Amino acid sequence: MRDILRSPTGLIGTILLTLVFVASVFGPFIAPYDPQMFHAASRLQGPSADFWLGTDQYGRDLMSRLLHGAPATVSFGLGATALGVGAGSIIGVIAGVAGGRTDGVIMRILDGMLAMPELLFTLLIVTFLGGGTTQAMLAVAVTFTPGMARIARSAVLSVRTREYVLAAQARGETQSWIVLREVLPNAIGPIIVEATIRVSFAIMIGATLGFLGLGAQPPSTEWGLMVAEARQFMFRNPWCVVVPGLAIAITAMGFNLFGDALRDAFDPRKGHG
Amino acid sequence: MSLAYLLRRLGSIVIVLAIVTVAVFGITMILPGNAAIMILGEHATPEALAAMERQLGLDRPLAVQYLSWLGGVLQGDFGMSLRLSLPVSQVVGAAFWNSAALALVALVAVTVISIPIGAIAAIRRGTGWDLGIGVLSYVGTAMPEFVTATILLVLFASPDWPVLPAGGFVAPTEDFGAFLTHVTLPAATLGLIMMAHISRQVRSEMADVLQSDFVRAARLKGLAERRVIWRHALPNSLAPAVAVISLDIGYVLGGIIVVEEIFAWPGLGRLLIYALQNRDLPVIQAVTLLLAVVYALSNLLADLVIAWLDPRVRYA
Amino acid sequence: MKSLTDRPVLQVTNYSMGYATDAGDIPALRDVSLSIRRGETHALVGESGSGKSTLAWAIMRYLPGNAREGAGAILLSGEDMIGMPRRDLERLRGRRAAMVFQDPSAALNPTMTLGDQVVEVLMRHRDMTPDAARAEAEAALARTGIRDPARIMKRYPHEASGGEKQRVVIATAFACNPELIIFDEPTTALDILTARQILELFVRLREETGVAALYISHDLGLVGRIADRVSVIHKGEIVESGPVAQVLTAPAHAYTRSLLAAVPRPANRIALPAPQGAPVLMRIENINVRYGEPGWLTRLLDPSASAHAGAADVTLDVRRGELLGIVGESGSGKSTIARAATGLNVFEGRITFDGRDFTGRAALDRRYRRDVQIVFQHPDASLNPRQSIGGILARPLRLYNLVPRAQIAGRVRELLEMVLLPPEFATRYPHQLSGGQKQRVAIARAFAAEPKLVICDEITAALDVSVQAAVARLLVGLQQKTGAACVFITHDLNLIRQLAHRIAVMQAGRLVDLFPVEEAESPARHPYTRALLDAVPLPAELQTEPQPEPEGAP
Amino acid sequence: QNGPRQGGTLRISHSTRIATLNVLSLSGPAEYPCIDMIYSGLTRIGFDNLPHPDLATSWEASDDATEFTFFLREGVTFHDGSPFTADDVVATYEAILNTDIPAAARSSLNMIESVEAVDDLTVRFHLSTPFADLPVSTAHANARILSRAALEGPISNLDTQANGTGPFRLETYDSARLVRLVRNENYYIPGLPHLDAVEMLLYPDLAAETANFLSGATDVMLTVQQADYARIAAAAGIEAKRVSSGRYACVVMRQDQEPWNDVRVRKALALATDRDLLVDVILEGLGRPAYDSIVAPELEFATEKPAIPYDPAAARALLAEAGYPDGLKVRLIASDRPAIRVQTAIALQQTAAAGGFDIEIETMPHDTYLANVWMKGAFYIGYWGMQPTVDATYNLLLTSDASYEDTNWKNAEFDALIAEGRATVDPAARAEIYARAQAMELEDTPYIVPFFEDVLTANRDTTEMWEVAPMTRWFYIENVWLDRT
Ligand SMILES: Nc1ncnc2c1ncn2[C@@H]1O[C@H](COP(=O)(O)OP(=O)(O)OP(=O)(O)O)[C@@H](O)[C@H]1O
Ligand SMILES: Nc1ncnc2c1ncn2[C@@H]1O[C@H](COP(=O)(O)OP(=O)(O)OP(=O)(O)O)[C@@H](O)[C@H]1O
Ligand SMILES: [Mg+2]
Ligand SMILES: [Mg+2]
Repeated sequence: MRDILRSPTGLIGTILLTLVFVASVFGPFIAPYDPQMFHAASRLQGPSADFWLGTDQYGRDLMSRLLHGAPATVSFGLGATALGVGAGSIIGVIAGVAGGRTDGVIMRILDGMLAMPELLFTLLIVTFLGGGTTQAMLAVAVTFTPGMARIARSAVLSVRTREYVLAAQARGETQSWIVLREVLPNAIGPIIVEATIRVSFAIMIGATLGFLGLGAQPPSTEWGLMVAEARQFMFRNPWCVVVPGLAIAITAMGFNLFGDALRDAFDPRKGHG
Repeated sequence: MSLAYLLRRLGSIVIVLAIVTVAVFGITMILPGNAAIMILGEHATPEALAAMERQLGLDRPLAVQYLSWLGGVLQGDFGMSLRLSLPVSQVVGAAFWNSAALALVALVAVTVISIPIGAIAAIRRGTGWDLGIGVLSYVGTAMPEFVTATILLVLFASPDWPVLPAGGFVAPTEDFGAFLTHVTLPAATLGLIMMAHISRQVRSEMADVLQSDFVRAARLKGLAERRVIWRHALPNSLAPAVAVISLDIGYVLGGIIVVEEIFAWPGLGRLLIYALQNRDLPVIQAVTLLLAVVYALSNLLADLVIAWLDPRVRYA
Repeated sequence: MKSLTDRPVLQVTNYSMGYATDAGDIPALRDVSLSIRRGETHALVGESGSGKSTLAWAIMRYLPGNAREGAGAILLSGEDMIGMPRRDLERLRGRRAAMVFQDPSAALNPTMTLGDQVVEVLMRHRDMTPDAARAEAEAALARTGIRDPARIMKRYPHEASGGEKQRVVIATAFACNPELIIFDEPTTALDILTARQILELFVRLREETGVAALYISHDLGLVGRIADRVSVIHKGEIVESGPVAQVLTAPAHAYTRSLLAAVPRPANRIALPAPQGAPVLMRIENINVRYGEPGWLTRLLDPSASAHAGAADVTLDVRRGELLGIVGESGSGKSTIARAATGLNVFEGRITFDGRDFTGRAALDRRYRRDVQIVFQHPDASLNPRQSIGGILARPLRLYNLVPRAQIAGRVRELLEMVLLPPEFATRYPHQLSGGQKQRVAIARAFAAEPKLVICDEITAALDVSVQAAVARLLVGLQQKTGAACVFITHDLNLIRQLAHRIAVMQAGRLVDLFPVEEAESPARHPYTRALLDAVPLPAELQTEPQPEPEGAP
Repeated sequence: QNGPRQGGTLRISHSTRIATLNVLSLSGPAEYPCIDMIYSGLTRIGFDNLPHPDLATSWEASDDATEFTFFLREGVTFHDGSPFTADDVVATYEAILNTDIPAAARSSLNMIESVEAVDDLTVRFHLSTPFADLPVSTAHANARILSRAALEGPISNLDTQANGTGPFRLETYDSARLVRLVRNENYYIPGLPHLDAVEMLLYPDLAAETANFLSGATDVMLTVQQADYARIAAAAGIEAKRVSSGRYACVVMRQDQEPWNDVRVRKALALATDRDLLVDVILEGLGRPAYDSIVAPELEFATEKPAIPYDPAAARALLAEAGYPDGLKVRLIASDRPAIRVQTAIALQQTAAAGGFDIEIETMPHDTYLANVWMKGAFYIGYWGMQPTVDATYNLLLTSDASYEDTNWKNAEFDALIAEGRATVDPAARAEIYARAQAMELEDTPYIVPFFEDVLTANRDTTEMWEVAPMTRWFYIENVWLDRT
């Protein structure tokens, strides 16, 4: 962790993430207004003393909506990633450890899934599941699975040929010891790094789905949806699209920077400069 | 690159696409709601619905629908659009070229800009240049297309001082100047993200390569710095960068869906969204298949480019 | 005043420098002085990390960003190099001073043909037209003894052998008739036979051109045969410098002496007396290992595709208490045999161990695995970085139920002591240990199982010469204590002749020779064995018998 | 002064696709102007919402309104030159009534039992029930006359080919971009149309459409969004038009399900709906508050509806009376298309909260909605276009055998009134009957209808005579001319 804080990317990433997590834990409590409340007299306003970040087309306070949307947005990213990474890692580890025919079959299927561009695949699944936050989350998780499985598999494969694993095999250790104690602890690093960076993708895809009307549904305060709803009014009050848009960007950037710093901290080459 | 390798790659593409057809057909067929409902909307009465389903061939067993569809596809016939009263191949074909025009402009612009940018960042590592480019690439990767697009629209296409059109499409064959003004914002949106990815990739590869022994050796041979960079370092950083870019192509193809929707670009992405909303199954199937083919082929192409750049993989 | 021709080509005087790191500045070179004349070869010898390469970089004026130079001067034919502007340096490098690296595969640009990499230097420094440069490059390559230089020029680095690549690098270095050439361990990455040829090439070219050469090496034995003068560097300081014969025969400094002691010499046996009439412990019979069995599609497209034989029909036995050496050039199948015998590779054939028969990998049971232990080459990779040393050593104890639970900690301590490591190391993690220490832990882990046979696959290859000797001695000591037999795989013929009772020679997956160590010089040896032995001549110049090294110094 | 000028190409922009030109089944907003230009019906609704002659020059009804005779215009030809005869009318109506063919007009014309060509220029309709409004129904946008030849060919040809008798004929059909129509030289009204051609240009993005319109790249914006209206209206050289219409979003409350089976709950929600706020926020003021009747105020026989005040206190009291003293928690479903449904739900959620309704909104894709919620759900948002008559309005939704009978509001007395209205030819008597029907509707409040939305369109001021009828089905583009110098 100290390594991470020492690099500028890590530091900025950590600061941004702290901000985002504070917003998603305390946001709903510190929001000045009910996020759904209309202030019919002050529609589409820029920032003012009453409304720090301005209001949207119904005169709802953008800051309150932003703060209320934070938990949904962040937990979407985390949830989708956790599901996708979890499933992917399990599949990848199984493929990597089993090898041979099992590996071949699993990889073929994954190739099939990877043959579709990510967003396209997500779109198909989410349309199939029928829109909505949970569905979108599942869709993103399913989309992440094959890629994660590949990464987990290659992490396992690269560890599997290390000499300490060979030594364990030569010793006659059981398969489960080898997987759980020798391979996994050393393969988990790349998986965690990848997962962190994927959170930012998940958040962006989630927001994009919200934007396309396939994710969160009104009157949700999910940020992508906020942009979509306000787009019609973007020339009358740019704040109402820029504010949630930047919030998404900042969150994604936080996870990105943090993930990169994490990767550097894990990078074995670092020590040799 | 041996013929066997190429054949094997093409073979596996075919297998993968076969999986894709089944998956796509399966998914689209179990989508809730059907095209007949979407066409008739609230004017649907049960008889009208049944009649429409019959007319559209939706009342046949799934397997029959799949096989007849697949048979058609193999002969290049994707059937009729359920919604657009046109053969799917015609609808999708037109959209494909429009998308290709957009993607091509974006790709060319991005490649021309981002490779030198990444290289400069690596060469001037740790300077303001590097920092600036780094920040740009982080911001670029963290902004979903729809946010970038919206911000660009607010900045450049506000009706009060429209610098560029807010969207729409003019065919390059019709009026090339107008095509360029129309393509600028969507291409910039797509490009910003690609640029962030590519320049970052080039930067990190280049930074590694600059540390490598053969670059040292080149310098110690007394070669001019220009030659060291362009002849020794860059070609070696491009191949791994292209490998990563080829993975990004999927991301870009996804980005096209959003960008086209926002900028009203009549390409595959827009068509897909329209088809999804209207349950126009033949169009969904064709677009998905086409995108998968494009994706697979561009990956193959990327591999060929890598082989061209890196003799080590050429004969693998 | 000396005449102009007498002026040293390279003169380094009182040069110091260091590296800035997170932990503060660390000195890398201290007050180094050195001078080389035309036609002279000056060797620089020292252990890993002593600053040899740093000095080379400093001379070439190619230092990393964190280098901090102190006082001192570096003169090339009297010209000050330190103050030289960048443009001049660029023109000087490659023309007046050139360098040859350790690893030719890394020093060549993988995306350019070998020819282009020679040609570009000629065009740059000798203002040749492409065609002239091409012709000249071909001639330069021909001078290095490459057969068919025209064809080699069209190849890419990965299409050439290590020897060919190093020849190209050397040809490039000599292409502009430089005044000075620095060789930074040019043969360490090559296998024995090729290394030998490269060394001969070096000697020939130096004589032909009369270039001044700085030859960096960690191998005193080798240096004795090629250098005129030698400087011994230790922790950035030149501790001793002088004519080679003088330094080698009458070393003045203790560090030089310890370096000399570590040079393996067959005559200086450190093995136990050969076990007389000991019974056979393990017999491997007609072992075959195949790699890369081609798939049906490949076979269809390319009927000639076939599996690669890693080991072919190898038959071999190991006696109780014996140390059997296996030698052979890289890729000859040494590791393959080790991996088959420890159940890491699928194999065909039969292994008889301690009276029991095994006919395939699946048959190897836990008892067998306990009795046969293996130690690997890379100290960094052979310990799980996430487990403590104590945990690593305790594992075999637990796995084979060797000692009651309560005594495990005590036994771990004993094991550490056995390999001459302090017991506190039990709580450390692998990255906190040096390479030699890690290798000791790996050996301790193997002996923890109380095996009957330990297979050591190049366990000293990644270590410094001095550490290498200590590890070898430790192994023999342990063998003596436990009575275990040992299979010792290595490249280093001199080392194995110090250690082994019998030597097996492998070539291209086959066992070509097997003989008791005393018969190494016998004319009955296989020609391949002969070639290997010739490639590593005895360090004959070392006439004095060095003092024996106290056990486990570094 | 200068009268209509001849010539020029009118460029109309629209933002929804012209996915088909099949008159029988199309329903897209931009498809209607196309068929209005290409085809003619027997009758056509004017800007006064009354039926006018089109291919039929006149008609007469039997006294019991079960038999109608239409006299057709002479000398009319289809665009391909073939003559128009009574036989084409028969073929068209038979197709509309054929349940094997999807036809949107069937539900408005299903009282027709048979059609008969009396001679080449006379057709007679025999009805199964009396129906005084038949000339209105024959004006149905999807009941335009096709040639028998076209109907006997493959039905799918109708999607992309068009052979009508209207003022323009189809030249180019590209569903992704452009539909181009050119002047029919043989239009039955000599001298019309004024225009040489009309281009329907698809701008799938509103911003793009607006920008192009403002810059003069198009002449007419078929539909203007409420959010853009003020800005467009203020632009120089632009005439923005606002046409009061009977289009509305409504809250559907299923009468056979708790708690909506209790009229007090429905009335409470009516009182808890701030109609003025909704008109303001959702329609940007471009509409009128409505007071829970689905009958458009423009229609003949429509009555004036009493205003319902926003009175949350009264709503609470009424809820308490109905047995919900602590308020009521309900789930309101809104399809995602068009956006106005969700907007209505969100605004309703806000205003009804004060009246004791705790509304949770569920938004869903349109097809899921159509398949699972529409006509089944207990509480959801509907959205309907204006119908041509009171009879059509009620028969679409409220009578017991209505086509889309979504509230399950059954009232035999009401049904009888509507039936009686159909059979009554005398206007005064009909007015009386329909007034009673509307009163009954208001009394029971089967729907909350918070507002009527205006139809918004705009043209450059060089475009003369561009008008949109409230129902947005009839456009009379043959009268439009361009004043470009
Ligand atoms: N860029 C650097 N930054 C910090 N320390 C460095 C750097 N380069 C080398 N060092 C340190 O300087 C010392 C001398 O390194 P150098 O590479 O010269 O050793 P060497 O004698 O060539 O060793 P070897 O035989 O392993 O090649 C070592 O301790 C090394 O860790
Ligand atoms: N996993 C593998 N797959 C395919 N070929 C292999 C594999 N491992 C080894 N080989 C090949 O088998 C041959 C014998 O390899 P092996 O590792 O036994 O050689 P070695 O004598 O130990 O060499 P070194 O001295 O370099 O360690 C080599 O040609 C090698 O390339
Ligand atoms: Mg070195
Ligand atoms: Mg080996």
